[in-house]
Amino acid sequence: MKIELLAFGKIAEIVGGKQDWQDAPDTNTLQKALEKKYPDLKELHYRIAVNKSIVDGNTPFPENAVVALMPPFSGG
Amino acid sequence: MKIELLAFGKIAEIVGGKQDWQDAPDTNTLQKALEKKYPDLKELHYRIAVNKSIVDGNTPFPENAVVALMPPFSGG
Amino acid sequence: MVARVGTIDAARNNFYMKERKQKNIFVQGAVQSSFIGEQIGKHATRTDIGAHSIFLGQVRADTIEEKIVSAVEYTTDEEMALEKMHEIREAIFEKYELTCMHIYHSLGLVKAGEMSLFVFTSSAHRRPAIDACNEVVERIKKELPVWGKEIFENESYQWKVNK
Amino acid sequence: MVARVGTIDAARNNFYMKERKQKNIFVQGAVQSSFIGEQIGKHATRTDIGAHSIFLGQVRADTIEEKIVSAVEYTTDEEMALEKMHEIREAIFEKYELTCMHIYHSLGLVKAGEMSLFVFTSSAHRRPAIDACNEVVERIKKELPVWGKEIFENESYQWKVNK
Repeated sequence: MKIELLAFGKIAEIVGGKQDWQDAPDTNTLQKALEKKYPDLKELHYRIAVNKSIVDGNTPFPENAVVALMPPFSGG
Repeated sequence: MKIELLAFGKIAEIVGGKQDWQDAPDTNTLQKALEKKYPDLKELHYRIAVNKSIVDGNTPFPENAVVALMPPFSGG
Repeated sequence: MVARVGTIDAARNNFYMKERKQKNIFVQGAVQSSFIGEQIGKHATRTDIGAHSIFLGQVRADTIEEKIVSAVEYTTDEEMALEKMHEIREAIFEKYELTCMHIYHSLGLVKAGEMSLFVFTSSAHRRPAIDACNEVVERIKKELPVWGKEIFENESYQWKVNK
Repeated sequence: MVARVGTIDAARNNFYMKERKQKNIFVQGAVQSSFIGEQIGKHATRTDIGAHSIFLGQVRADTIEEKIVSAVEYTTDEEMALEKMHEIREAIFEKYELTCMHIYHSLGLVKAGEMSLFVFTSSAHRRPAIDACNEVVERIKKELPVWGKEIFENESYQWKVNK
């Protein structure tokens, strides 16, 4: 199971730009792995988008999903 | 008791432009006299301003008052 | 151009005066879009402003009993209208935390498709500008002694009624 | 004149089409006041419009912990943002009787005093234009995946938080 991970805003400064991520079948597993690798993430609010749609609750990833970490929006 | 009478909008077409008016000590007396002279006025909504302020209820006129007949506003 | 610069300074000074001076809001004929663009541009130097709200009233070519409106002719009791507008302006500045407010209303003939009202409010955050603009428009429609005569293409007319 | 009539017909057709095309709202850098004036001018030929409502967002030189904001740099997930904007646009056209709606949002650097958001709604009567403009602004702030980085005069920065 491979996904493509994107991050935006403040989160991008912690986890970096676009990267491949292995062995994450769903959002819960991914978050745990991410917060282990980047402990600063635990302090931050962010939502997860799977293939351009924001998801709530634990969500399984389709094969080759594009998964984006999105801090609170601040456009306008 | 002399007043100066002004009218605006549709009312001005009925009573004409600026004119002096005699023997009207208050708004009630004036309205009766006006509606006798211009019966079409009875059908129309209008408010009365005395010296640039809209009045409600019967209002006595100060000497040389400027009295304006104002149909509903339609600016904007 | 000199007159314009004067106007900006006057507006700034007015803002800091507790008692604002009565301003003329009336312009002869339509409000031009180029004028609106210029007014917006003038405020792009104010770094304390975060939000502008603008309302523009435009004359519609309504069809009324098969006749088409080609223009609206506006008349007013100017002294009374400017006094009322001053009262509204003071109340709005009291109620909302605004950086500035500009209002222009046409007198005389405004053709269908042209603009007759321009309300422009600015504030640090968006709610005061938006709410003040809305309230000013409602109060102008209800309280300002201005009358619009809808002139049809066949040159007959009727007096406009605000909703 | 012929071109104008064509544009009106096209716009009317769009309005009645259930599926509107996805539009790009993003502009590189600030939204210019001259562009806003032009956009307003373009609608002055539409005699079915009676009211325009405009919101402009401008970058403020806020002072945060003694540092002054000199610019905001905007980034987005463009594909996701344009899809969301399309969804918002469809919902707004469904809810309000609008003649048209135009939205522009900056990407990249916008300096203090420059504009980063331009929302422009038009309708026959005033309420739909005003209410739609207001709702679009609120939804953009809450739902559009755009991030603003406040850059201070000393070149440090912080990520903006919408209220």
